Parts: sequence; C-alpha cells; structure tokens
Amino acid sequence: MIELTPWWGALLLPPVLAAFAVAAAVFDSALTARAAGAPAPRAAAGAPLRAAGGLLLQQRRRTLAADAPLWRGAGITLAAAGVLASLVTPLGRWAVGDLSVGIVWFNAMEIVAWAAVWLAGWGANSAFGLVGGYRFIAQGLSYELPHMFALTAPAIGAGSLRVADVVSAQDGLWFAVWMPVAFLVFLATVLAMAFRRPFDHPVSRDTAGGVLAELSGVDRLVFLAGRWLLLVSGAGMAVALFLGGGAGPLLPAWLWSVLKTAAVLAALVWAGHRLPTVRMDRFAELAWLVLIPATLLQALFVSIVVI
Amino acid sequence: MDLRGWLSRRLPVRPLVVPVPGGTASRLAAERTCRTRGWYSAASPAEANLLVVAGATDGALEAAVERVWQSMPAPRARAAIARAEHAEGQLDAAEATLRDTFRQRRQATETVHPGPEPEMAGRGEDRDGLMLDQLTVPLGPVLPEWPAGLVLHTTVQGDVIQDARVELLGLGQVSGGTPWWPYGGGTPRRGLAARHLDTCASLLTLAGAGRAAITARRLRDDVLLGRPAAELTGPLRRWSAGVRRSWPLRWLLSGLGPVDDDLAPPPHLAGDVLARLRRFATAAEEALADLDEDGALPGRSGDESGDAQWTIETLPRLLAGSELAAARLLVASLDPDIEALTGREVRP
Amino acid sequence: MTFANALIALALVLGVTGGLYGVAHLVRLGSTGVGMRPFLSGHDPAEHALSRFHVRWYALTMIFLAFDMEMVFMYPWALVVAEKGTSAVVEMFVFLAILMAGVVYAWREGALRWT
Amino acid sequence: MWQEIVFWLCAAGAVGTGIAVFRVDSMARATFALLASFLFGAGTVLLVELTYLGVLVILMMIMEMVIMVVFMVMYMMNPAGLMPMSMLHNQRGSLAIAAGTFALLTAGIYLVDWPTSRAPRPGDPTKALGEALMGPKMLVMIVLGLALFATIVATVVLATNRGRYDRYGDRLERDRPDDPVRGGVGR
Repeated sequence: MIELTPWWGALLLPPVLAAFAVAAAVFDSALTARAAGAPAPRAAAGAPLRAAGGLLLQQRRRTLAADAPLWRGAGITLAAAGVLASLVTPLGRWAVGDLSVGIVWFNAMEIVAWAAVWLAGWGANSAFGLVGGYRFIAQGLSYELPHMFALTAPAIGAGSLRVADVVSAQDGLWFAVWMPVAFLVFLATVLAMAFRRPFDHPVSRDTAGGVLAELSGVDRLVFLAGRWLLLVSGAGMAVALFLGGGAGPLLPAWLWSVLKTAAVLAALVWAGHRLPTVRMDRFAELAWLVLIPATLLQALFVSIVVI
Repeated sequence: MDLRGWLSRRLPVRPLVVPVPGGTASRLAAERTCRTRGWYSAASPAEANLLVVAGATDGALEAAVERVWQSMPAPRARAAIARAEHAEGQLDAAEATLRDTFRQRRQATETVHPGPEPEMAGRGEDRDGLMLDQLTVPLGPVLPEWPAGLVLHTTVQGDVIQDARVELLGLGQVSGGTPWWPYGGGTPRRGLAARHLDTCASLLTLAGAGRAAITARRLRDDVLLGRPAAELTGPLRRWSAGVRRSWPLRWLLSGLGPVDDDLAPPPHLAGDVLARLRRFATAAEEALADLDEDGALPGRSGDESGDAQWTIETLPRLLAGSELAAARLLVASLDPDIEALTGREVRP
Repeated sequence: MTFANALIALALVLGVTGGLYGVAHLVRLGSTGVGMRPFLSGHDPAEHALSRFHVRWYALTMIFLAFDMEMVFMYPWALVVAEKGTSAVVEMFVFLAILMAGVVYAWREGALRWT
Repeated sequence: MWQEIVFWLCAAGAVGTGIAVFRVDSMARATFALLASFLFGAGTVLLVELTYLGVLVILMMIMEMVIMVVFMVMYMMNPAGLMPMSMLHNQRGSLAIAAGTFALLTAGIYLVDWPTSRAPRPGDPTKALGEALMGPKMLVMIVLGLALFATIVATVVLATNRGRYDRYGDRLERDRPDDPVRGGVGR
C-alpha cells in the first residue's frame, strides 16, 4: 500500500530526482567516451559534474533585443515541470503526492515542456533558436497523442487514474507484460518529451544546437538540468505504470523502485546512443498513422480484458 | 578557498573548430587531438570555450572568425593551427590560457564590439504564393559540419529556404592541389578512404547517428596515421555494413536532397542523400581493400575541382524550397572540397 | 496535503535554482555579456530573427486540436469502462474510429506532410 | 483560511496577468500572460476540489496557448513588439462593453437567487463525469465526435493547397503519391 509522505518528503523529491539525473548523465558520458576512444573512461564519470561546474563559471550572455524574461523563465519552468511531474510517482511505498487523477497530473506537467522549449527558442532573437523551438512544437504534435493513449491503457487496466491504484493493480502481473505496445510507445514518448536522441532535433547540431544555441553559463545549466529531470520523471512514471512500482521479492520496495527506474533510465540513454535523430517530417505520419492506431488497439484490448 | 580556480582546472574543454581552405591537414590533426583528449566539439559559440582555427585566414574569413570569437563567453581561448604538426602544442597552450583565471577575468571585461543594428524583417513571396517575412540566414563559414570556405547566403521563411547564393571565402591563402592525397605520407588510396570517411562522419553527425559518426572519425584517423590495412579491414567493414544496412537511416534519409540526372551530376553525387552515404561508405571499404596499391580508385572521380565546381553551381537550384535540416544534410552529402577550386575560374 | 507538498517541492526547486544563480554570480569571470549578436555562422544578423515565422505544419495543429478534445472524455471513461461493460467500449471506440477516419482522410490529402 | 489566501492570490493573479495581455506589445508575452491567467483560473478550480477539471484546464490550456502562439507569430505583424506599436483598437467601445459585462455579471451574482443542492457530492467527481458521459450525456459525446470529425475534414479541405488529385493523379491512379517532400508513411 502506498502512503503519503509528510511535508519533508517534498524536500527529498528534488534531491532524489537530481541524483538519478546525475547518474544518467554519467552513464551517457561514459557511453560517449567509449565510442570516441577517449582515454580513461573513469574520467568520463566525472565529466557531467565538471561540465556543470564549468557552466557555473561561464559568463552569461544576453543576445541583442532578446526577450529576456521569457528566455530565462524557460529553463526554470522546465526544471520545475521536471520535478513536479514526479509529484505523484511513488518510490516504493511512499509518494509525495496522491491525486485521484495522478496520471492526468503527470500528463499536464510534462506538457509544460512544450511552452518551455518554445520559449527558450523564441527568447534569444536567434534564427537557429527559433527553428529549434518550432521543431519541438511539431514534435509535440506528433508524440503527444500516442503518449496520452499509452497513459490511458494502464488507467483502464486498473480502473483508476490514481497512480497508487495502478501500482496495486499490477499485483499479479506487470502491465508491461500484457500491454507491451503501450509500454514501448510510452518509453519512446518519454524520450521525445525530454527531447533526447533520437528525438533531439530541436537541439540538433544542424542548427548549431537549436534552442540551446545561444544559452551559456548558469542559464544553460538550469535548462539542461530540467531536461534530465524530465527524463528521470518519465522513467519513474514508466516504472509505476508498467513495471509494478516497488513490487519485487526479497529487497525492500523502495530499492526495487530505485533499481527499476535506474534500469529504465539506462535503457533510454542507451537507446539514444543507438538511434539516429528522428525528424518530424518523417515521424509525424508515422505517429499519426501507426502509433496512434497501435496505442488505440492496445487500449481496446485492455478494455476488452477488463470487462 | 579559490573556488573559481578549482572549477577552472576541472572545466571540460569544448572546442569549436573552424575549417579553413588549405587547412585540411590542420583540421584533421586538431580533430584527432581533441577526440583523443575527450574534448567534445561544441555546436555554437555560446557552448564553446576554445576556438580552433585550422589554417590561415584572411579578409572576410578572418572577420567571420573574429565575430564568432566576440560572441564567445568567458572563459575562452583560441588556437590558430597553421601547420598540422603544431596542433598538439597549440592546443596545450590554448588550454593553459583557458584555465588561467587571472587572464580570463581580465579578458571578460573587454567590451564587445557591436555590429550593425539589425532591421525588421522584410517581406517576400513564399513558395505557396503568400507574402511572408523573410530572414537572411547565412550558412557558413563557421558552422559545425560545414565545408571549409563555403558560404550560402540563404533567404528563409520559417525554416524553408527560398533562395540561396554561394560565396567562397579564404581561397587567397591556398597554394592549390588536393589536400587528401599527400596528407600523412600515405598513398592515394589512403587519402581517398579518409576523404570518404570524413564526408560520412559529417553527414552521420548531422543525421544524429553519433556512434557511427565517431567510429568513422576514428577509422579516418587510423587510416591517415598509417595503421596496417590488415588491422583496419575488419572494423571498417563492420562500420560500413552497419551504415548501409541501418533501417532507421534508410527511413530518415531516403528521398532527401535528390539530385536529378538532368542536372548532369558527377556519377558519385547522383541520387538522394542515402544513396550518396551508402556509396561513400562502400567506396571507403573498397579503397581499403588494397590500401597501399596503386590503380583505379573507387568512389570519387579524383577530379575534386570538377565536383566542387558542379556542386557550387548547382546548390542554389537544389536548395530552393528545401527545409533547413534537409539542406544541411544535402550539403554534407555533396561535401564540396572548396580548396580544390584554387586556380580555376570560379563562377558561383 | 498533496498540493501543499507540491508547493514545497516547487519552492525548493526555485530556491535551488536561485542558489545556482547566486553561486554563478559569486564565481563568475565577468558580468553578463549584453547585446551579443546571435550566432549566424560568423555573420552579423541583417534582421531581427523575431519576425513572422511561417510553419508548414499548421494543418497538423488543427487536426491535433480536434483529436485531443477527445482526451477530455477518455480519462473519465477509463474509470467506468469496467463497470459499464461492452456498451461503453463500443461507444468510445466508435467515437475514436470516427476521428481516426478523419486522420486517414487527412493523411491521404497530404495534410500530415511537410510540403 | 489558507484556501481563502490561495483563492485571492489566484484571483488577483488571474486578473493581473489578464490585464498584462493587453499591456504588452509582444505576441509571445501576450499569449503567455493569457496562459498564466488560465493557470491561475485552474488554481481556483482545484480549490473547489474539482481536481480533474483543474488539472485538465492546465493540460489543455498549455497545449492550446502554445498552438495559439504559433498562429499569432505567423500572422501578426511585428510579433515581438520590437517596433513601437499598440495592440489596442476601438478603446472606447471595448471599455463600454467590458464595463457593461462586468456590471451585468456582478449584478447576476448578487441578484439572482441561486439554487442550492441538498444532494450529497459524489465521492469522485471524475468517475461521476465518466458515468454521466456513458449514461444520460451520451448524445453530447456522439454529437461532439461528429463535430470534431467535421472540423478535421474542413480544416484539411481549407488549409491544404495540394489534395489527393495532385498527389495521386487525376484518376487516383498512382500507387505512391507524387510529393515535393516525402513523408514517413506511404512515402
């Protein structure tokens, strides 16, 4: 059974997510270093933290006629959304928030990225930034509906939008086992909402980093942190909705949650190293004509099973 | 405690390499050094802290480099690598400057030289007959994964290129000849294999296939450093097969940037981006098959200046109405070697 | 309780972000570079980039808006489908099939294209 | 007590950002001020424990406002407000309409004898909504489904300048469409 933590649980939520984010960044950097044949893979482990320190040191910059409030607000908004998306995700038996519509809450917080990324692209008064921002909206229009249908499948299976109910409904069998399409689409859309490769076209090198093109210093650090936090929140939600949350033998529930989230996160980062960047001129049709019908059929299958 | 110095010493180096006509050897040396040191290249000046100019610049190219330098935030350092064998030393010196907080603080207070004030965007007719705002967006000379010395002055509406004009920079400093053949003391076949691998690496980077791109760069460096062909055959074949058979790449690149036969392209530049990628990957493998032999060369015709001439003449037609991402992939797949144009009459 | 916790977590995020800005201010090498020219491959911008931006997927936005209205119903529907049984399933999937027919029509007309 | 504080914060925030919509020159700022206003509105809905509705307002309004900003920036002159200009037109007329509407609504709040319900509140309003949709309000959903279908078709007809006859030929004889740019499915 999942219990609500006292108020200090809310204080632990950001640090826990940040720890996952750092671990994922370390894994990502180790994979890059291995592929590049750089010496001392151990040095790669420290690279994300050293990079963060470097960004604290780096001079901030403001471009000509930039829309500064909207631009600076984008990173903070993204970071806040990344943390709040995990409000209803249980860690083992504890959850910081418990809403009867927890799944919808996660959905709403994750949508905040639409606004944040577009604003980051708009704010700098830079042609490349703008192109990146608009690419993300096109991406959102493509991944969001499959994402929502993937979210409804476990809700139908559990007959509830409360995340705790979804976790306990997987007592016998994890939803990932009998809702594989929804699970895989959910994972893909988590990569898309955190605009990580293969869905990194909004920050791709062909536009000199897209929405990231003009960001430097601590502004860049906050935005990138928000992006990792969003990915961690997505991985955590995947564990709660599809992999039985904290369920598992021998080990305590919280440790199972941690291990499963780490595994999902590692799989997502690894997939990013294996797949090329997906452009929306190709993906939009695939999302609308293959992923939406596939997730709908999955939802139909689940609802036939529950009645 | 000197927190600033402590962070400075641990700062990861993020180089932005500016390719310059005539500086291919310097660029290759700089890229190899950066890669083996784990310095991953930056995508924009805001991300970079080390500006690496690979070759000798002059005139308009120098001005472009200076503008990029002006827009880099502190800490920053620059390295001008005139000769390939000086690359390591120059990069060492630049790194020392980068980590010197005293110099960096002094430098950070220098005032930025303002450029001309931008105007409001004008309007023009778009592809579908609407009157829309248009922006002038030059591509090159300083842009990640971009051919040395090439500038495309494009007019864009949204992310669609309406028209493009070619300009070539930095040809005054080039002594002529094709840089790939003699470089590294290798044979023409080694040079050719490296050239194909270099093209594929840029193209794969832009396509977001990071792993395949890094592998291509490692193989390129190994080929040029003269590693025995027997050691290279296996990895190169695996890489080439992986690139050619990858279905995500096929789905993403097929039909992109098509070059019709009525444009009379050089045979190895015909087809779409995917066809060119596969052709170059195959050619790199074939060139390596008997690496140190002489004889007929696979892939590129060997007439680099003819290829480059055709490319810069045809690019404006190919790019009109194309989306920015498609345009970048198209240019990378044609990969004109601008420095081969020295001594020819250039009619962009 | 949940919303109080949400506000506490939000306050902490904002506090930590503020702290990062504070640390960055302490260790900075120089003040914020103002009036920097946006990166344009080494050229000065001739125009402000913030102008009317033409997108070619505007049809997609409208199709999305229409389709996504359906989520308003689908979330509450997910709660009652087990009780209401077959009629609810038929009802919802007929509804979805109608919308999906619209999408297939749009696809055939090329409205999901970047052309 | 704290509900009242939050309510007044939300109310003041909604009005303040609502005013900001007309005080800023930039389309982006105006749209996001409007979004902020909606989010404050969602806060008040959450206060009366209509959790689904409140979260749904957040969800939908972010998507809608981001799509709106796409169109605002695409069609409006000078979308960033970099040239001095005013977004206000017919100030006197709109002031009269606004004051009139405000007076009417305020009068309505105080003068109408609002009915009160003695029926107990449902345990889970979201579930009650689902039951209503599958029961007595089924017609609403059916009509809306057809309306949304009509919207999709109408949008496509009005907004695309190349249709199936351009793509598949006059007799729809081509297997593969002839497009300047390929898509992801069916080439």
